[in-house]
Amino acid sequence: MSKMHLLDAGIRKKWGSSSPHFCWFKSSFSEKTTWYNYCNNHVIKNCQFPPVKVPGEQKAMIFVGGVISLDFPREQLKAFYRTMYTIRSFEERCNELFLAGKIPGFVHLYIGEEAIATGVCATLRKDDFITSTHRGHGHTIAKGADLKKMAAEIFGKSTGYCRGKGGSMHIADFSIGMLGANGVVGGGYNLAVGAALAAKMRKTGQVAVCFFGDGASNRGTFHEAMNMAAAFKLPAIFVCENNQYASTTPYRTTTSVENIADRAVGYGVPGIVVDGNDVFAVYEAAKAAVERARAGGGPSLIEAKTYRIKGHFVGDPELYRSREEVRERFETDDPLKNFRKQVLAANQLTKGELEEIEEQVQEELNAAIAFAEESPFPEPEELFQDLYVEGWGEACGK
Amino acid sequence: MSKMHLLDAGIRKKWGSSSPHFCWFKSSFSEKTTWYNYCNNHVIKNCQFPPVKVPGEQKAMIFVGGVISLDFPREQLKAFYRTMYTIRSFEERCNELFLAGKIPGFVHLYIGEEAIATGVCATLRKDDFITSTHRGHGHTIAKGADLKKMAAEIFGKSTGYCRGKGGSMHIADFSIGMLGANGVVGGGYNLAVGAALAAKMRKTGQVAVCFFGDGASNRGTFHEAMNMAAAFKLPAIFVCENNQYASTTPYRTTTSVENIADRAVGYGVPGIVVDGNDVFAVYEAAKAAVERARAGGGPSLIEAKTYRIKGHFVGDPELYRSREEVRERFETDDPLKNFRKQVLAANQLTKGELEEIEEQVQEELNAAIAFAEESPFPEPEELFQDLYVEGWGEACGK
Amino acid sequence: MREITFAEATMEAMAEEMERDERVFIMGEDIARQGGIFGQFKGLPQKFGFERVIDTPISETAIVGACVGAALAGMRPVADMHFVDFITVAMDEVVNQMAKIRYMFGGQCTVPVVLRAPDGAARSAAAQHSQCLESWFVHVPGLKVVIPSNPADAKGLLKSAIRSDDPVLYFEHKDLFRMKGPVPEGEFLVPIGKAKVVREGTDVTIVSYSATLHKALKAAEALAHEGIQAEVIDLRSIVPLDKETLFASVKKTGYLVIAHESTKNGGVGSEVAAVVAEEIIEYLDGPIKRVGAKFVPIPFSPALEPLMLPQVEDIIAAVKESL
Amino acid sequence: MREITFAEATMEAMAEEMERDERVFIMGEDIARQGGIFGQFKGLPQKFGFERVIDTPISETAIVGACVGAALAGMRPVADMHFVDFITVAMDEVVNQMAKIRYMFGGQCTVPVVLRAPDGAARSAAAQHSQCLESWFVHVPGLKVVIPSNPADAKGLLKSAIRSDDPVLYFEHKDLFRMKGPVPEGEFLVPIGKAKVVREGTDVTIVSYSATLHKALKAAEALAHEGIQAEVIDLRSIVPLDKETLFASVKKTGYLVIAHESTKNGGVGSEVAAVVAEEIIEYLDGPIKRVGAKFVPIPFSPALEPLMLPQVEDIIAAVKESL
Ligand SMILES: Cc1ncc(C[n+]2csc(CCOP(=O)(O)OP(=O)(O)O)c2C)c(N)n1
Ligand SMILES: Cc1ncc(C[n+]2csc(CCOP(=O)(O)OP(=O)(O)O)c2C)c(N)n1
Ligand SMILES: [Mg+2]
Ligand SMILES: [Mg+2]
Repeated sequence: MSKMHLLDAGIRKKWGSSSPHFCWFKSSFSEKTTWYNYCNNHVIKNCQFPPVKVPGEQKAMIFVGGVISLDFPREQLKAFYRTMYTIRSFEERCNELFLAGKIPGFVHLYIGEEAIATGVCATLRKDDFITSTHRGHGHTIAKGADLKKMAAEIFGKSTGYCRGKGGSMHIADFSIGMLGANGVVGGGYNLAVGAALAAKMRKTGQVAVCFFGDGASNRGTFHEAMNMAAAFKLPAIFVCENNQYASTTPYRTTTSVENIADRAVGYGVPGIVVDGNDVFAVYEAAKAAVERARAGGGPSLIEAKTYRIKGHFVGDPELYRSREEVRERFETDDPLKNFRKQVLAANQLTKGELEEIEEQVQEELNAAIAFAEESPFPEPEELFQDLYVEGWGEACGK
Repeated sequence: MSKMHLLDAGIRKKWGSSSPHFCWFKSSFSEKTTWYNYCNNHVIKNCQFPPVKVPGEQKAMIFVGGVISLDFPREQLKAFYRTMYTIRSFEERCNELFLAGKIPGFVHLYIGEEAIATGVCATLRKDDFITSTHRGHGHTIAKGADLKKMAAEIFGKSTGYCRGKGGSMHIADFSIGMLGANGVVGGGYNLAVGAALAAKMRKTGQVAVCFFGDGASNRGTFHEAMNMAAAFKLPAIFVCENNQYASTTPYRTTTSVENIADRAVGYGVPGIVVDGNDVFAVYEAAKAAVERARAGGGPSLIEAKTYRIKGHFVGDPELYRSREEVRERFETDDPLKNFRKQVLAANQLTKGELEEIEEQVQEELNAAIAFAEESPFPEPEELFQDLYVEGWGEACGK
Repeated sequence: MREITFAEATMEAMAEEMERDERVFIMGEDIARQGGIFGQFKGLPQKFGFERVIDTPISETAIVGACVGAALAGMRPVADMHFVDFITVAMDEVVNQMAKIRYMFGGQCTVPVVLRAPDGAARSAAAQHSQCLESWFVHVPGLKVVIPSNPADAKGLLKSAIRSDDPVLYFEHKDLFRMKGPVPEGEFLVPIGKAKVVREGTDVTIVSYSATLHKALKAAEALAHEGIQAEVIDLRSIVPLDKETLFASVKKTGYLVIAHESTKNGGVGSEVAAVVAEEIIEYLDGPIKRVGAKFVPIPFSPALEPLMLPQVEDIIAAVKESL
Repeated sequence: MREITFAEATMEAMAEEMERDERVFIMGEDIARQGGIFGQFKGLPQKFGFERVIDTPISETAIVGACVGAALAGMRPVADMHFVDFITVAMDEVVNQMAKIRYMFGGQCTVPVVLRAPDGAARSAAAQHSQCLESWFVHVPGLKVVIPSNPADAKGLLKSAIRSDDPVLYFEHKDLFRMKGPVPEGEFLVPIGKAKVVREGTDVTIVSYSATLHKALKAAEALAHEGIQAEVIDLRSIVPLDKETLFASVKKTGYLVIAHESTKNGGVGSEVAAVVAEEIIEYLDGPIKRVGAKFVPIPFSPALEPLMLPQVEDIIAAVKESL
């Protein structure tokens, strides 16, 4: 119980949350998963997902990081780190390359949010679907994309995923169910609903995950998608990356609710708040929601609390927040550091193992960027390709 | 307490609601208003609006009809009846006239839902705003519109509110803050938000009420409007008329949540379920929300449970429900009958007084319809009027 | 040939394609329990179940967006827009998603979605339930746009639309649903992008489509009594435009009138006029006249509505002005 | 005259009108704390407070809808659309509410809303952040549509728009925000509906607007070297169209080319061409040529984007084809 109190205090401090919360956790270091349900100092053991209802203000639940067990196979732990580290490094390279004038367009970096895409996508099958956002590199990497094609696309080269037509904001890889980044904030919700509908109709057991931001949660499409998915019991999982800012506006200045996950109440589906900087916590939350969806239980709404470390886009003057705020967040709550600390403390992985992964990733990245730089730009005739399947640019008067 | 249990059972029977509810009520026949807050068999006296939070599943609150006191001035009681009876009779006439081929276009009748517009608008000032729906006659009458101009508009005559350009679906009266019926389901939310924003900016103390249907609650505009109103603490009141159908689809087939009012949780505002066939209950709910809004407390969401007695529009074959369902509902829960029973039982008004009102209303209606029938149609040149203030039909190539 | 209504013809097309390909389904408001507000889906759920004929929430962005998503996941969805007036609600899904996805993602996917949208003025439905909005989509690369004027084309174009791997907007005029006409049974496809000369003539070309085509034909008949032989072309597809048929006729007649129900300003008529003035102006012997709705929202009053809409007499007058 | 940027000119217009009339306010995404993504609102909240310069949620329907509602309740709101691409999200509010309310309600009210929408391609922003969509609104009775090409017009048109009792769409090209030019201080209004002859010529009329106008001027200069004197017209307003200025020029030159950045098919050029072919075709001595974006979504790659957009050479080529 004292541990619970500590956790509760921790959450309050970290997320400035003032109301009592549910929290869930797994007993540490045990073989079997034991779920506890914690609310207002009551602990209920062995509860189900979604949790049984107990007295208390049940708005949303919290999966607390830190008490989630590390009883993952070592390969899984390595995979977590590899993915998170790949995202971090890919983004750092993008940052440099953009500032060096090598990348056209806008680039929105995922630095600081790596645990979310990583934890969520680790629960997915290759043929499960995801829809992404303008800040989509992390999702794409976590779903298993080819770094070469990603880098080439971001450079606008013809060897890229979209043959250079999409760029950073429109990467997609249909072969791994990645249905596309989206330049329209909130444009992905309904695409995910449709993919989930298709999965349900075809009884494939696939699920569709929709990533979106705190700002996006105020788009009307959020509501229409949540309601339709819930009314039709579709295998969809809505994952909000609450990074505290929508471009330049701090979360609560434009968003009416303390936790985005509380909005789940309006659709009769589970709403889960999770520490988005703890890959284990994210994984467990996602796993429960994915299992529920696959079993025909319908959609869930997961809110992963995190923080956007970089500007909204590369080049953002960031007039709306202080350097200190950012520095403090990054120093005290970096998802990669969190992971390293945990696995090292628990002796699950060694420093050497982590470093080996880092080296491999760096090499892979070097190769990807070299590939992108060396690739040719699209030829002029490619302009009219890929519009219609029949390809009648002519008829429409180029 | 036993009364409470009865009420609770009554609610369950009437609205098929299966979960425990909050309910609020006023002590009967007392001078002073005493609010009770009822939840899971606990009663808390003298609570505030919105109610203090107590343990229990707090999704939404119920204002229960029947225990609301009748301690209204007699003039107010008469006004309630006059308004409800006017709406009922106006709609019956529209029904006949439409079937007789005298009214063009579509007509959506408000029969069975009269207590809602009546109870809500009775709490409003003349300069408060309302936005309405395709089913807007009741709102317009309750806000105090001129029956002659209404009837003429519905006939498409040049003496109508909109000079015949709007018809039944587009009646408006800006002189009484009635910002228009709307043919777009869910088109009114944001207009109400804007009117509320204007009121707040100008510090006029006005409020804006948005009427909408259960079907409309699934439009994305609901979400954007609720969030903006809540984030900016605007004096807006969202009144859902849950008449159990969206055209041909029964409520729960397309709507994911048991009570629309539960969606209030997603915006951090009070959500209130009220018996929409009880004008007293509606009045009290609206009054609390309006007072809150005027005092700067921000928006509320009221769900008035009711039932659509007539087809979706006049002429609807109603293939989607049984005659029996409709008959039973109308026989057991007609808001006008409910009112008559209550005031007569409590000796607040006499039968004679009610009949006098009825006669007056019928006369007024006769005059209104005669006026409409005798009025001229618009002249051809009116086609190009009212487009731009400057009126340049010419420049734009009639 | 047996005669059936336009609504039945679309039903037949739906049923045949749903039979043929189990990936085809349809969703929209009030289509299953009610059979569609114009009866155009009656009996369909009984044949294919409520899982393939889906009554949706009033959520146009979800209807269109989910159809696009389902298409990306391997289905061939048909969406019903209830009234075209509400395509405005889903405009982002149509323009920024449905139309662009294939190109933006470099041809990785196809987007076989059909969006059906009843349009047009019919008996005082007023400003928000009477519009024709097809011309906006001429301006949106990535979409195909069809708009039948009779039961046979209704069937043949709908079947082609459902089989198209590209997204198709299918506009159907409310006033046509009850029109009867001969419709081939079984397999019958009308190609997308092919106009049809529905009346041959030598003196003037009248281009039209959808319900207004019938007004054009009436005008042509009246003109014939005065010795003017009008050639009448039913565009059937707006994107792509069948310039071949159009140009052949204009080259023959030397005069061009375009008539449609949507607002004249910025209408399809503007595009047709511009294409002709750009590519074969030398064949013209007179001004290109456009007939469309007047530049106001559609008024409710039965005294005003007909004045706002283009009528047979307007087409006749336009032809005479052009000659 | 002092020179300021286009962005500063719009700022000045906003500030002057907000000063003059306390009913004027502006709302949109990232305008207050950030000062607008193109810096076009910098300093405004410091002058007028966060209550009149409002950072909104990402809720385009609420932004536009609330502005309409506020206008009905007596305010004079200005909405910022962030990027015109997202006007699709609020299309219902623009088309079915803002544009129709006054007419539909028989003139009972006015709807003094200005909707500002940055548009145009600028440095590989790709398909969903680069569009020009003004031509749709030619087809929507009830709106006025303006689209300045320089700082002075930016100020004068914005002031006129804010003072208009009718709803005005105000399109501003992203690439123009940093353009410098002379702008009169204080009271300076450019009337809505008046085009401007920005270069006189005798041989061909080039009609353009917004950023493309500058390409048209460059083309005109290049043509002058070859002895072709082009008259260049800046439309400035698209609705209403200034036919008087347009016709006067075409009557003089006998040749017409229209150039804009938006998709050629269904663009404003189609309307201009149609109007000319309808009303004064007899003055034309050659085909009407339109120059616009190619019929594809805007591609990301810097190798493709410029090919998709109309360039100076395209305008020159079109003029030569027309002559
Ligand atoms: C419909 C729409 N409105 C506005 C924008 C402009 N825009 C791009 S990103 C962004 C902020 C998004 O915030 P959030 O959803 O929290 O995602 P984050 O950037 O924080 O990951 C905005 C306003 C857009 N792309 N689409
Ligand atoms: C955006 C939009 N979609 C669809 C329609 C067609 N439509 C008109 S009324 C209606 C049902 C409305 O149901 P509800 O909101 O419950 O109101 P009620 O008719 O029950 O009063 C529908 C689907 C519309 N008018 N607008
Ligand atoms: Mg964010
Ligand atoms: Mg209803």
